[in-house]
Amino acid sequence: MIKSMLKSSLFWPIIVLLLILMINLFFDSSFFSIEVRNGHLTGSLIDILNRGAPLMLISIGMTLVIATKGIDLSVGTVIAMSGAIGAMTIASTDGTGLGPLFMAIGLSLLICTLVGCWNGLLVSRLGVQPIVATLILMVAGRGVAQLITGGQITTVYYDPYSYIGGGYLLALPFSIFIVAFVFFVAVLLTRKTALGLFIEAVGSNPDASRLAGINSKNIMLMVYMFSGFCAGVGGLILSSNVMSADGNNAGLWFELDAILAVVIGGTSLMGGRFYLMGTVMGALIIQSLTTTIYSIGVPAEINLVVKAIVVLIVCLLQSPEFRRKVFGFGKVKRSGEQKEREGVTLS
Amino acid sequence: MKKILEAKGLLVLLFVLLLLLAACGSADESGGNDEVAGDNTEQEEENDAEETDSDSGEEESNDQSGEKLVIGFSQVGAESEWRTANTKSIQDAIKDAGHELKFSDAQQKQENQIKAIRSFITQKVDAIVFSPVVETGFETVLQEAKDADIPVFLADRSVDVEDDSLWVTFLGSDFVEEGRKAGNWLLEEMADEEGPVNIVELQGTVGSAPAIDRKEGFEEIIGQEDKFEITKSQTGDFTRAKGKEVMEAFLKSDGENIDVLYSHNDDMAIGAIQAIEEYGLKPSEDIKIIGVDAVKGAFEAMADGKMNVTIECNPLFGPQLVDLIEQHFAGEELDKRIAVEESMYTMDQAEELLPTREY
Amino acid sequence: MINRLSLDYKQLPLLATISLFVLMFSFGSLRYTGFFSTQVFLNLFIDNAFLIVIAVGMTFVILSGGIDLSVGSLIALTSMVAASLTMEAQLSPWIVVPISLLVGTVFGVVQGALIHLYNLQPFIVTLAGMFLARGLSYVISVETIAIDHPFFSYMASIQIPLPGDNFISISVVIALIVVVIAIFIGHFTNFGRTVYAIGGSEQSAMLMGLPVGRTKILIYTLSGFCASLAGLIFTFYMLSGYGLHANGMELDTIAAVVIGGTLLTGGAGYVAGSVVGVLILGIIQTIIVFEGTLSSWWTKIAIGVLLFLFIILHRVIVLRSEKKQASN
Amino acid sequence: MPEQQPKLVMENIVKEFPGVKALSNVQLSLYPGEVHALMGENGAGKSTLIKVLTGVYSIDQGSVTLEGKPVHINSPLEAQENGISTVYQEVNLCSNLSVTENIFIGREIKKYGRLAWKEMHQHAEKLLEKLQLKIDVTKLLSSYSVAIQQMVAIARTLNVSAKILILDEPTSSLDRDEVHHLFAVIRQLKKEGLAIVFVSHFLDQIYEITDRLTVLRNGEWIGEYKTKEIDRMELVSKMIGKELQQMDDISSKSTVNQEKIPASFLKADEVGVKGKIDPFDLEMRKGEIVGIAGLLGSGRTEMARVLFGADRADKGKMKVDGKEVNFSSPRNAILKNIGFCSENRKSEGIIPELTVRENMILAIQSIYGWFNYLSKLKQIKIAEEYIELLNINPANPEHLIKNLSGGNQQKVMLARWLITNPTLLILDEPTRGIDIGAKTEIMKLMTRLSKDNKSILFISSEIEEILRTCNRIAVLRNRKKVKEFYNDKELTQQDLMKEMAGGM
Repeated sequence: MIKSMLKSSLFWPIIVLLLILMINLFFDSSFFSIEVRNGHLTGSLIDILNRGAPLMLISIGMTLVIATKGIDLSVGTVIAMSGAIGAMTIASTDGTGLGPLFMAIGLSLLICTLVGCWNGLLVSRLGVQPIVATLILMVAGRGVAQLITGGQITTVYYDPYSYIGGGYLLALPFSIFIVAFVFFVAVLLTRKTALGLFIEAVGSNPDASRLAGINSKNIMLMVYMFSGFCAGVGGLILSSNVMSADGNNAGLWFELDAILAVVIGGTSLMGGRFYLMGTVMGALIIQSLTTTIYSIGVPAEINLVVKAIVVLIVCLLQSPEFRRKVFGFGKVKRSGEQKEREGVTLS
Repeated sequence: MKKILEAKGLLVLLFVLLLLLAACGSADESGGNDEVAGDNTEQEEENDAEETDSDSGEEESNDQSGEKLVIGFSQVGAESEWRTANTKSIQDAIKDAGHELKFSDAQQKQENQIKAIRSFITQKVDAIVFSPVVETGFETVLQEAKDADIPVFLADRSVDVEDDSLWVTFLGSDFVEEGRKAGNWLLEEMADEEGPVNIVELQGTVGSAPAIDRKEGFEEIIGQEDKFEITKSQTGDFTRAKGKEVMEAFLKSDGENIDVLYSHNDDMAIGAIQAIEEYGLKPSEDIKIIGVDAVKGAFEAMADGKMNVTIECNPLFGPQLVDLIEQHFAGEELDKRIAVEESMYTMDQAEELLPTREY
Repeated sequence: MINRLSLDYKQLPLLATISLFVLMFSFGSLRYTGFFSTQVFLNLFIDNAFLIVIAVGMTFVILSGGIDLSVGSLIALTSMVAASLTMEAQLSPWIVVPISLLVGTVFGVVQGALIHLYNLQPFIVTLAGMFLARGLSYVISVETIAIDHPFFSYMASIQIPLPGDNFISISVVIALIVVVIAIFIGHFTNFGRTVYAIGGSEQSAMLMGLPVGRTKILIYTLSGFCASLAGLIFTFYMLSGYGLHANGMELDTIAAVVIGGTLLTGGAGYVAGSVVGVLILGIIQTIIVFEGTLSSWWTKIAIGVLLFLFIILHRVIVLRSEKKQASN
Repeated sequence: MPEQQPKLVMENIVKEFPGVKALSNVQLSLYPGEVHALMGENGAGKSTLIKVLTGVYSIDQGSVTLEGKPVHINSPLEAQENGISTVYQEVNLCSNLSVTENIFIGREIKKYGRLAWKEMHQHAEKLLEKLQLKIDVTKLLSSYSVAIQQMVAIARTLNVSAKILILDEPTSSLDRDEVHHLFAVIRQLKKEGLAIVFVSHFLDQIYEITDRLTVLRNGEWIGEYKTKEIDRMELVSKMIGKELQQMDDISSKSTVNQEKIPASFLKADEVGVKGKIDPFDLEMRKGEIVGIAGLLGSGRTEMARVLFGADRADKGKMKVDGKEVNFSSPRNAILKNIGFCSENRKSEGIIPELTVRENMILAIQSIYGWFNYLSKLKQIKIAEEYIELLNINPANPEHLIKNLSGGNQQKVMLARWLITNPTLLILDEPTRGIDIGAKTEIMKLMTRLSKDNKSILFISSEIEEILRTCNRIAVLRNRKKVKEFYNDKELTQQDLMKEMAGGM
């Protein structure tokens, strides 16, 4: 029983998450309490879920990309573009009724999916390495976002827009429902259809997958589009949250956080097996870490040091070699042998 | 033979790429025009500037007459509303005065700025205007400019260089003073309060000059009275989203005890206001809110009664700057430090001033 | 015996990169007055000496199939260490310089060891390294520390005159020496060849009895050392230590290496290519400054478009050579 | 020979992997100047034993004595330092380096502290000349064929002062002449006093070159024999663990009634790909097995790939069931009931990270599409059925395929296609590198499929296999189809070989 728990890819992420929450509890005894205020449930835990929503969304998209042995560096700028498009669409309408809301959502999600499509085309059709292909948009996309907003922080004066990131449904923040919905759809698509199998096959051996009749190009195209879509939703939440669009700063460094979340969740950057639940855990770890740093008053200048250390600890805990050496589970085997056995060719 | 053919193919490919490059070069330009075209009248002037660009050989001979100057302007970046307003003000002022502008955006990187200045020197511009990303590290390149006899004007931010002959004058805001103003306002506002007054602070980007100076000036003033205490201080990176997120965390940990919010810029304050409202408190009443910059958003917030005061940090000093440059070329002596005219706006003034704010 | 003049397909990306640099330089020369001068060309080296040095280190990492995201932050950390030791601890440069160089080297050793011993992914380890190095420089001080020391001022201001009223800085000399040494290491030592072998197939390299683990640790050590050295050059260039120095420079470096024709999958590429890659990034910036009217976002879009064109060009070359090889 | 002191003695070697005992109590002794064969089916533990000997795996129990001294070999490097060199089954060189580099890397020639390229190139040329190979050694390894790469791998080991040379299936991708060269070299090395371990599935070669042999089965040591003293049938029965009669079950000649011409399924008319295979005609009829005979590089794999749509034909027309088709991807072909088992199992066959079950159902699932997902229960049922049918070991559908032996992986690949029930199954070297038992099973399976009115295209290096199973045989040479035979009583190996070699 314990052994199978230890083997589960979720074990270490959950332990670390609990640890971080416990540290909070130590500093603030009311940390776990959830109360009703203005008819909304509030509390630190709800807050972490709410604030972590964009990161969770983007990480879910990133998980599938990484499962195909890819990487999407452009999500940060897609967030900025999505917010910019949303805000500018609303700014260009009269701002009455719900029409502008749906137009803004529709337009920015469409364009973000198209951006993902562009990444996917470069990777799948032209065979450009993912890291390079998405680097292009990582650089250019922020320029486009700034171009859309004219370099200004555009404020939105249209109340329905705030519902996306700031609204409440059934006493819970609406963004949590968005994440739950996207997560549910992703799980349904990958585990109840053959899509997950195809993604894992393509990520593990693209040539063999093609010869087995999988349209690996379309699979790759699709995951990048999905990643673009997720980043678009995340961008809308972020932008709606502050009722403005900021082409310069929105989503800065989100790509790195998202990749971290995926890796902490147990999905390997080498592609193949992926774990959506693990990714959500990873995103929550990162978010609760950030919240912890703010609320227990860690000095601003050592934020990054704390983050680096936690990341290293999580990754080391997930490394079988490290666990064997430190905790003595199983026999000590040399890393070379491990690699050989797993047939990993790091190229 | 086959090899030669291969090489030929490659050449053709390169040629096509060159064409593409040229095409995208011009595309960028026209794009640049489009962008300005949005702002009504400037388009023609922009075009003028470019026409003269193509035959600038003739122009250069006129330089010394003081008629038309080529001015290189290296801006920090486009990191905030304030900054873009500042960029536009300086660009417009230079063009309106009929001078030619060479603009370069350092994207918050000092190395880019040094490269740009060095490039201005090789282009032999008549004057260099720049807003340093950081205060230090410009000796070498400023010395090069001095050797090339190009006068340097500092805008908005100063440099920390001992030899003040390296630049003509520094025109800009005094961040420490802004911090002091914020402190003084609070001192007055809270004069009757018993205390203790708990203050939370939203810092700017860690290490940036405004963040350091505004903190310093503010602390200098409130340090005069014991009842003030800064209970929490955290960076919000000058952005709304971070401002809101950090404020939420502050409220969570000791929401009921916060009396004052001091934010290093208005954007973070606006984000924080949203957090306060969502938490169920009334901004400006339960928690006093002090911002810096005086951007339009702050006026809107003040007009709605959600923010108490904003300290102006005026970005629209383009015309003042161009005047100074022209004075310099006319042979006048300039002070080493010239302050931009700035004031402080409170809630009461907000409604009437709101329509007049340009940024 | 061997036809040295024949175009080997593995060298085509490099040749293309060089030709593109020449083309862009001619493009600039035709378009802008004052562009066509030796000093403009030399300025590319003066302004990018630090980038050349880190690109050299990064080339080895990428050749081995890895990646090092920590280099930008390491520059900041090195500059901070150098500045605080010089200004606050009042140490002599003879002590400051070796200590500064040691900072990155130690960082590299640790990163390499983590990657090798615990089989962690380089992307993640160096990402944590990136956070850590920048965090540590904030811990030293959040403010910039200006350096006012004769040695640093001398290194910053000395100009080595070249014929025709031109000059280069001492940093350029250091960078060029690094490049020469790196080319030697890459092609004339067994370490260099092992790097290529690991990039080609790590498993094969191991079965061939090559010291894979040691080499991997050494690669990251080398990259860390280069980052430190670049940090020192950067300190000469800026005369200050600052936690925000070189923010995001790791991406510039990776872009330069990729434009220089090194494959991110490892195993193919040249140090010399990366140098040209750096020069191309430099010349894009120079052209944009000479153009003088482009807003910051157009700069970003232009760099993105150029990156795209380079990548397409490389793909075309690779596809053609694959076809050619298949038809042989 | 046995009176000499043995060079190497391995005693009671035990090696366990999670859930699998790969080696239990295995012995091996090597004497200088002998060629020692390691025999056994796939999964018998040969590869594991070799990897233990070369330091890739560590041993759990047992001892290794090298020239009388106990040693612990912990890495390939240490193995090489102890004079143990290996040429692996799948070429394990770096294709992005030059030929010279591949030969010298790890022990480069240096001069004044730098690598002496000129000397190395010259030396490399000399070494390859020994193998009767004259190539440009400065070119990248990837620009040469697999056969030449294999030779380079051998040349690499010749460069070391090796005491023990391990050749793990060196001949599986070499043609007859190259094998000849190799054997000449082996004999020469033997004279120089080397102990050579030789692994091969070709019995002829075993009898031709080896002095003694050790037989393993399921990780256990069966015995050590002098090659001359054990006859083939006995050897085979030791390897597969039972008296062998199945071999004869396969009809020696075609079973299809040739009086009635069966219905045509696929017809290729002047189909070709530039630079890969010249335009060819080929007709595949239902219930027929068509063999393709040709040397490596003759275009046989290319022919298979174009029929399957893996490479796109740029010339000619193809018809399936009378309707014209244009395959732009394997998917098109699969949807037309064609299956293809690649010769390149590692890179084009298995999906290493997935389980045996997932690997098996991949092709059928891709036909069904995403939404029509087979329930896990069904998947397991299918997987278990084929595991039993093909005798796959270990018989656990949830085992990761990368942990299976090569032969078992091959069986999983076969299962993947059998599940789709294809009308035309293209098998590219399905029997390469697998043991006799499995070979026999595969050939029996082919016969059964043809009786089921399926059509099979069978590519093999072993002419004997082709002759035994096929109705028709196409011969390829220099990327060109040169001749097509009906496999009647008169056709002999000589006839085919004449065409394959050409110009005789």
